[in-house]
Parts: sequence; C-alpha cells; structure tokens
Amino acid sequence: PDKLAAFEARVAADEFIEPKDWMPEAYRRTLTRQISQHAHSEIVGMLPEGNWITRAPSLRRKAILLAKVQDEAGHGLYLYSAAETLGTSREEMIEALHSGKAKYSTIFNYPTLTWADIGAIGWLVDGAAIMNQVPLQRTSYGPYARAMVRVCKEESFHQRQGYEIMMHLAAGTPAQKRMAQDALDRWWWPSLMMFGPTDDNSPNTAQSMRWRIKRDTNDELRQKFVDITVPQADAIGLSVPDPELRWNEDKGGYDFGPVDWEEFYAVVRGEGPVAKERMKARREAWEEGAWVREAAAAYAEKHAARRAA
Amino acid sequence: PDKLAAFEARVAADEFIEPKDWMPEAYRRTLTRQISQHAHSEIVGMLPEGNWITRAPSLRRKAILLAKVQDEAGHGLYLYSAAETLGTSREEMIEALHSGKAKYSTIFNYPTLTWADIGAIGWLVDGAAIMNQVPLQRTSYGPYARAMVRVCKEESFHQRQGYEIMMHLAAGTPAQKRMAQDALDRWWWPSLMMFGPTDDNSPNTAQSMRWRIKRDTNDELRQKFVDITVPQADAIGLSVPDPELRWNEDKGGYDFGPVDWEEFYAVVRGEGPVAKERMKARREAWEEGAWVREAAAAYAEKHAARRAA
Amino acid sequence: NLVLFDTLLRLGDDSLILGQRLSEWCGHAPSVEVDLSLANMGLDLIGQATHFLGAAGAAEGRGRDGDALAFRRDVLDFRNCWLVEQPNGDFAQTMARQFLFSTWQQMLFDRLTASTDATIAAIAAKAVKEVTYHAELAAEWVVRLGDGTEESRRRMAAGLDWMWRFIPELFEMDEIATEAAERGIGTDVTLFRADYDARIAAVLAEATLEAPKDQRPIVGGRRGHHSEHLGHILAPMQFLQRTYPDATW
Amino acid sequence: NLVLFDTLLRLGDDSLILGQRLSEWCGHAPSVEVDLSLANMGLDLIGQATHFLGAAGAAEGRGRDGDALAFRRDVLDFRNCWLVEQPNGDFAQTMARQFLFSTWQQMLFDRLTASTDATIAAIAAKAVKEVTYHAELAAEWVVRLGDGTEESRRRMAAGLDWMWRFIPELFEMDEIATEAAERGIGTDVTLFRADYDARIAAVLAEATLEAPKDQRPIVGGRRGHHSEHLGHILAPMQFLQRTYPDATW
Repeated sequence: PDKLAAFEARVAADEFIEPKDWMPEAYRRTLTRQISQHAHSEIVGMLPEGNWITRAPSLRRKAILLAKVQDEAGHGLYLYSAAETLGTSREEMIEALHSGKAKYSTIFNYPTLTWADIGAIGWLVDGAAIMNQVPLQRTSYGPYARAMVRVCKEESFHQRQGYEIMMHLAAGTPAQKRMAQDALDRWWWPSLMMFGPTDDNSPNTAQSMRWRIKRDTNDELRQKFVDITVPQADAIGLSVPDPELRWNEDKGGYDFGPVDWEEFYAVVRGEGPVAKERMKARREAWEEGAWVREAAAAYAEKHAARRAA
Repeated sequence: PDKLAAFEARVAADEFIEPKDWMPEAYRRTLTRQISQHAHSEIVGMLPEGNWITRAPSLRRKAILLAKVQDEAGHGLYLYSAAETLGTSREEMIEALHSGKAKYSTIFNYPTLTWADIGAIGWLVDGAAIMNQVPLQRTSYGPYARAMVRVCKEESFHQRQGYEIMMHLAAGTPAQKRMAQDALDRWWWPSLMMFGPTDDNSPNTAQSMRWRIKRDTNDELRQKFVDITVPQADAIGLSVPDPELRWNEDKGGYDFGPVDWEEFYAVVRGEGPVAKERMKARREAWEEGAWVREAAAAYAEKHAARRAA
Repeated sequence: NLVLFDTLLRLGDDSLILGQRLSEWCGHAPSVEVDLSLANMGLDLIGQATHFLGAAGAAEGRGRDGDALAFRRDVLDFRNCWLVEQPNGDFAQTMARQFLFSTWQQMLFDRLTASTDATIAAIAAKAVKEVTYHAELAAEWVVRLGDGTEESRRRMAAGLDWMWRFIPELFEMDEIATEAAERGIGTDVTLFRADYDARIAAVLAEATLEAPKDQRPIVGGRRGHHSEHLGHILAPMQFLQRTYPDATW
Repeated sequence: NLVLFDTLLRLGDDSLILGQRLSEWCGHAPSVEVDLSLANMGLDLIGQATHFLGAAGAAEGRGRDGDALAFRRDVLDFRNCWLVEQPNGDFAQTMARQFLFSTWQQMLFDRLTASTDATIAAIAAKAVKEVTYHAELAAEWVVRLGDGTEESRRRMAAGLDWMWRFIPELFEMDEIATEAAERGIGTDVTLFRADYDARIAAVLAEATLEAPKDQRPIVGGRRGHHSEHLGHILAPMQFLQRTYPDATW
C-alpha cells in the first residue's frame, strides 16, 4: 500500500515509471496489453499497404511506400521492445496475436482496393493514429513514452505523404478523383472507429487516465479528428460521406452522424472483411519462418560454443 | 522362338498386337518407354501453355486455349491408359517422370515468353508432333495406334489454331508482328530438335522401324517438317531464323543449317532453360495432391465396405 | 437500361472471375482427371461470361463488346460477388467455393430461364445444364473429402470456413436486383434461400461435416467494393489488352 | 548512343526487378528484423533503378523518363539478367539469389565508379556502399543457414542449386557489353570472374556447403529473352500506368 501510494504519487506528478520500478500488477497488465496491441497493429498494418508496393504507380511512390512500411516494421520493433521491458517476451506476444487472444487495430481488417486507399490510409489512419499517440509521448511508462516520441515523428511524416497522394488524385483525371472519393467513402467510418467505443461504453478509460496511459477520452479524440480532417477533405474537393455532418458554432466543432457500432464490435470479434487474410498472412509468415529462426539460433549457439572452446 | 517368329510375322503384316498377345520383352519395354514419354509430354506440355491462360488477350482466345490444354490432359489420359495395358501402372510412370528417369519432349523446357509463343507452339510444336504421330496411327501396338487416331485429329486442329494466332499477329500492329517473329526465332530450332538426333546418332531407329513403332527416320521427318513449314512462314511474312536455309531443286526440299546438338543433349540431360520449373510444378502438383487422391480412395473404400455390409 | 446492363454485368462477372480462378489450376491439379474437370468448368464459365458480357455491351449501347468489358474495367466497375474472387487455396477450398457458388448459380439460372429478357433466358437455359453438373461435381467432392481421411476432412472444413461468410452476399437484394426482379429480367433470389440452405445442409450432412458459424455478412461486390484479391486477378488477366490498346487478337 | 542507353537499361533493370522481387516479401518475412532488412535492400535497389533508368531516358533522348521505362516496356524490351527475376521461393532461395547477385553487383559497381560516363560513375559511387552491405548481409545468411540446422542446410543448398545456372549470364560479354567496356562506359566483367568465384567459394566453404554442379549456361536476358517469371512480375508492377495512361501519380 505504501508502494502503491508512492507509485500513484509519481504518476500524478507526471514522472516516468521505469522497468525496474515497482508497479501495480494491473498497471503492468494493462500496459502490456496496450503496447503489444499497438505493436501488433504496426506489424499487421504492413499488410494492407504491402499489398500495393508491387503495384505502386511510379518509382518515387514505390520507394516512399516501401520506406513507410519499413518504418512500420521499425515501430513494431520498438514497441515490442518496450512491452518486453514489462516481462512478456516477443514470442509470447506473437503467440497471443496468432491465437486471437491479442488484438490489433480494427482498421487493418479492411481491404486496400485501389491505389487511393494508400493515400487514405496515410491521411486518415495515420492521422487518427497520431491523434491517439501524441498524448502518449507523455505517458507514465518511460520506455513506451520514448518509443512514442520516435513513432509520432515518423507518423506525421506518413500522414502528410498520404494526404499528398489524395491531393494529387483529387486533382487528377476523373478516374483518379473517383478513386480518391471512393477511398474516403470506405475509410471514413472505420477511421472514426479507431478511437474505440464511445466514452459511456469505455469503462477502463478512467483508470487508464489516472495512470496516465491514456490522456484523452475516445470521444474527445474522435471529435478532434473530425474537426481537423473535414476541412482537409474540403480543401481538396472531396466529401466526407456523412449526411449528418455539419459545423456546430456553439461547440466550435462538427456534429457528425452515428458510428455503426455493430460493425465495430463484429470487426473486434474478428469478422472484418479481410480479417482472415490478415491472420493467415501473419501466421504463415511466422510458421514458414520458424526454420529460419531456428537455424539462426542453432548457428549462434554452435558459434558461441566454438568460440568458447 | 516360335512365338517370336509369329510375332514378327504379324508385325510385318501390319497386324495389330493387342495387350493379351505375346510380345518380346524388349518390344514391351521400348513401347512402354515411348508411350509413357509421350503421355508425360502431354502433361508437362500443359504448363507452358497454361502459363498464358490467365493472360489470354480475349475471351475467345482464352476459351480456345483452355480447351486446347484440356485436350492435352485428355491425350495424357489415353496414353497413360495405353501404356498401362503393357503392365506398368500410371503411378509407376509418374514416379519415373518425377525422379528424372523418364523423359518428356525437350521442347517443353523452353519458356513461353509472350502471347505469340502460344501461336508458335500450336503452329510449330503441334505441327512437329503431328508429323511424328500421324504414322503412329498405324503403329503395331493396337491400343497405342487407336489412341493416336484421336490424338492426331485434335492435334491438327490445334496446329491450325496456332497458325491462325501467328497469322493474326503477323498482320497486326508492329509490336504484334515483332512478337510473332521473335517467337518464331526462339521456337524454330527447338522444334527441329523435336524429331530427335540425326539418323546416324539414332541407333534404335532400325529396330523400332522393324517393330512398326516408328515408321520414318528422324531426319526424314525433320526434312518433311521444314518443307511444309517454311512456306507457311513465308505466307504470313515471317522469316525462318536460318541463314543457310535455301530451296534445293534437286532434292525437292529445303537445305537447312545444322541443329545445335550440344544444346539438344543438354536439354535432354535436364538443363533446359525452364526444366527446373517444369519438374517443380509437376512434382508439387503430385505431392500436394496426394491427400486428395488418398481421401478419394479412402472414401471409395469406406463406401464399398458400407454397401457390402 | 442501367438495370439490365448491371444485371448482365453481375452475371457475367461472376462467371468470368470464377472461370479465371479455375484456370489458374491448369496443370497443377491433384490428378489429370481433376485437371480435366477443373478446365471443363472453367471453360463453361468463360463461355457464360462471353455471352453475358456481350449482351451487357449491347444493352449499354456505347460500343463496348464483351472483351472491352472483361479487359478494360478496373476493380470499382466489376460487379461480381466476393465468393468467386476468393483464392483457390488447396483443392478443398476450391471445391468449397465451387459448391457454394454453383449450387446458388444453378438455382438462379433455373429461374432465369423464365426471364422476360430473351437473351438472359436463352443464356440461362443453355448454362443451367452446365452449372447443374458443376454443382453435382462439387457436392461429390465435398462429400468425398469431408468423409475421406482425417486430413481431407480438416481441409474441407477449413475450406468451407473460409467461404461461408460470403453466402449472404449471394442473396442480397439491393435496388438494382429488386428492380430487375420486378421487371422480370432478374429474379428475387431470397425466394430460393431456404432451398439453398436445405441443399447445403443435406450435402454437409452426407459429408459428415458441420456448418461453419455464421458471421457478419460481407457484401459490396455488386457495387464494386471487393476484396484485395480482385486487383491481383485483373492485373495478369488484362495485361495484354492494357499494354497493347491498339491491337486486336 | 544505343550502347549507353542499353548499358543503363541493363543496370537499371537488374536493380528494378530485384527490388520488385524483394518487395514481395513485405510483411511475410521470418521475423520483423528480416522484414526490415529485405525492405531496406529493396529500397536501395529501387533507388538505383530510379537513377539508372532516368539516365537511360536522358541518353535515349526520346522523352521517356524513368517511369516510362519502368512501367511502359514489355518483356522483350527488358534487359535484366535471369537471376534477378527468379522467384523468391523460401528465404534460403531469396538469400541465394541475393548473395550471387549482390556479390557480382558490388564488384561491378566498384569498377563502374571509374566509368567515363560521369552519371554512371556517380550512381555507382553511391550505390557501391549499399551493395557492399547487401552482399555482406546475404553472405552472412548463406553461412548461417548452411551451417545452421539440417533443414536450413538442405534449403540453402536447394536455393543455391536453383540459382547457380544463372551465374554465367552475369559474366557474358556480348557486343554491347564489349563496346561499352572499350569506350570505358562499362567494364569487362570477365576480369573479375576469378575474384567472384573465389569469393563465392570462400563463403560456401564457411557455410560448409558444396558448390552446385555447373550446367549449360542460360542466357538471353540482356537481349530481352527472359524466363516465364518476368511477365508475371511486370503485370502487377505496370498495372496502374497501363490502366490509366493519361494519369500522373
């Protein structure tokens, strides 16, 4: 109880908790879940974009996309490392992902159907991710906060690149503009779902905010995202697919229509349109790569043994 | 010896030998090798053309090509059946193919690089095959001869379709004409190799001719092929890639340059440009299909058992 | 005539994409006999696509023929259902797809023989025989693999599990389908949903397999919203027509 | 300027096609670290291709830029070697290809830094560092897999066996290569064949692997005669540029 009080005082004072510090089990568990889920999202998130690397429409776009996906792999690595400092190994986390026990962002269960989806993902999905992540640079767990600093810098770069793709398409041929609008139509609502359930359906928010592993509520972040994104869509001549969307002078933000929460929970349950493809891809990569990881381990062991001898 | 004399007399009289008839072991062995090699060629031969079914340039061409490849599977089936009447099972023949013991036509170890190759294969490869096979409709072994009757009918249909593709390309855009000429350049010499080594390097020819399982020598057939094909190329404005090719009034046929026999023997040894792809495709199809064949057998057995019970 | 055009595209695209998928098997099937029967079904489907898309081009009246429709539309203009664009996977997965689709297509074509559009009626009348055979052949394989070995049973169950979530789309009645049904061009597919379910259940019972769990329906194909697979199907399929736009073949 | 144009195409196409191949791995590698390093090499190669093909377009002087060359040529106009278009296969096969290619490319670029063509010299000077790293990384994997487990050893040997027959093409000196070497634009690759063989042999020895048997060389890529794989690489790669010829991206 002394320890707990000291811990809570440090957190309340916005100090960083470090791996060797004492922390409540629930804090450790919640953080492990949150960071590993974030790491999984980076890794699974490589797939929808990876789907277009071989088809990127110019050498420049191909290089940018490849670099972006590479960044995501890098984020996955920092985040797995941050989560490992809490005492769970990367293998355990990956097993949890493959067994369906661990989750990843629902957004990656939607297909990338046209090139414009690459723009939409950068613009909307990275945009929403940044909105979630910027506050986490000041999260109470040191290794997570430091990982977030680097992640956020790169994500905002990605977000700008995505918006630039959309801008280019929206100003392009009629076919390109149609592609861009269609991508916005398909990705808009799933992006809003990225902030999670409404506040009254999000029972852990209060605790997480007290622990400084969450700094704003889901609905606050969602509102902020809408307020920032709608003018961006307007600026390039695309329309947000929400008939109820309108500016509300009083609150100084947009009112917007209801999210289809039934769809959200179905996707959380693993019933997203391409959820099976995503899990199959990850499982196969892991299983088919087992012999490589084993070989590397065996070689390292032999080599160490030889050196020791 | 009595049996042998009777056998040879029947063959010499152009009678058909049937499965239950007595025959010399060498005859059985030679025929089994020849028919199974022919069957394997039909099956492996599906691959270079199958490579273009998904990319055929019109619905009509796709249907024609699919039908053609289907015919080849059918030919494979008749020929395996004919070979089985000689006492070797289809499984044994397929194992021999996959282990590299049994051969198939060298021609299928060259890649189909452009759509024109589909034309060239029909025109040249089926053309050469027909030249080899027409006499086999009167071969001494009954089941083989009867299979050949059906095969030849379909092959000449395929040959016309292939020539028609080439004609169309040769009369098309410059890019199409270039494709057609390039295909002829690449397939010409391998097609000439399809008739096998020169007569002075073909020691078994005499015996096979005596047994009526071969009716013309390799060089005779090759000459006939050249004499028929060169005017066909001329007719559609393509040039045969042989600087030594010229009409020889005296022999009433074309003189042509030397075949690169070193290449031929390398391809026979399994060193053709895409030989590894072909064998890999066949082996994988067979191995990955094993569970299907086992399941079908298990089901049939259960079902028979149930019915009997 | 948008309704007729779209109705014909839906029919044609289903056949085209499944035919294209089946033709990927060519030369790689578990036995020569199976290779033959897959090519045979593929050929039937390509034939149907040729008729439907040719009729669609005529209905549209903008000078596009069947080839233009097959080879010069991108994903957002394709109208096939998600089921037909699913990957071949192993042979069990291919047969799961074929069984669920051909059973539906057979019931559909059976009704379309009474279409008020003479072309649709005629194509359906010819095709229903082909498709009846496909449905039977696929059902036989479902039974054989379901009730075969442990491995084949596991694979057959996995194949069905992959395809099951695409059934609801087959029975979706959106505005175009509704108007087509009202005009007698098309038919109300919901009317044979019970027959379909019964037929599927009967075959699964014979195969000693359980039906996979239902999940949230996945739809969108009829409005051009597809899985990621379609783009990878179209890229090779359309390559020559795209690369040599001035050529005829 | 045909010799310069063709020389640049050969260099650019090698990098482009191998970069494209590596990018197929994205999201599917044995570990996140490997995913990263494959993407990293792919990125280097796409960068090299961008420079070489841009220079090729300039040398040609017919208004084609690097994208036009990358996305609007069909197989017969591609000038890459057979090695780079070979399938990824498993990770061992990918590393076999990378090892045999990058080792060669490193020796080549090292010499091209002295090219009389300033552009080639500049691109090579930058790229040789990248490629040196690729060659080292691939060699490390060859050793690790060759001397790892029974399975990795078998796979590594099989990967080398698949790729081995494409080595002779790397050292082919046809008319264009000969003239390029004479003019100092290019280099006589046969001059480092012995170094190459020695390096390969040293790594195989460390990997406790035997060199596969030599066979009849397979050549033709430099004249547009490729394996069947290239067409399947180009179809998706070029799809958008082919489908939307009037668009910029």
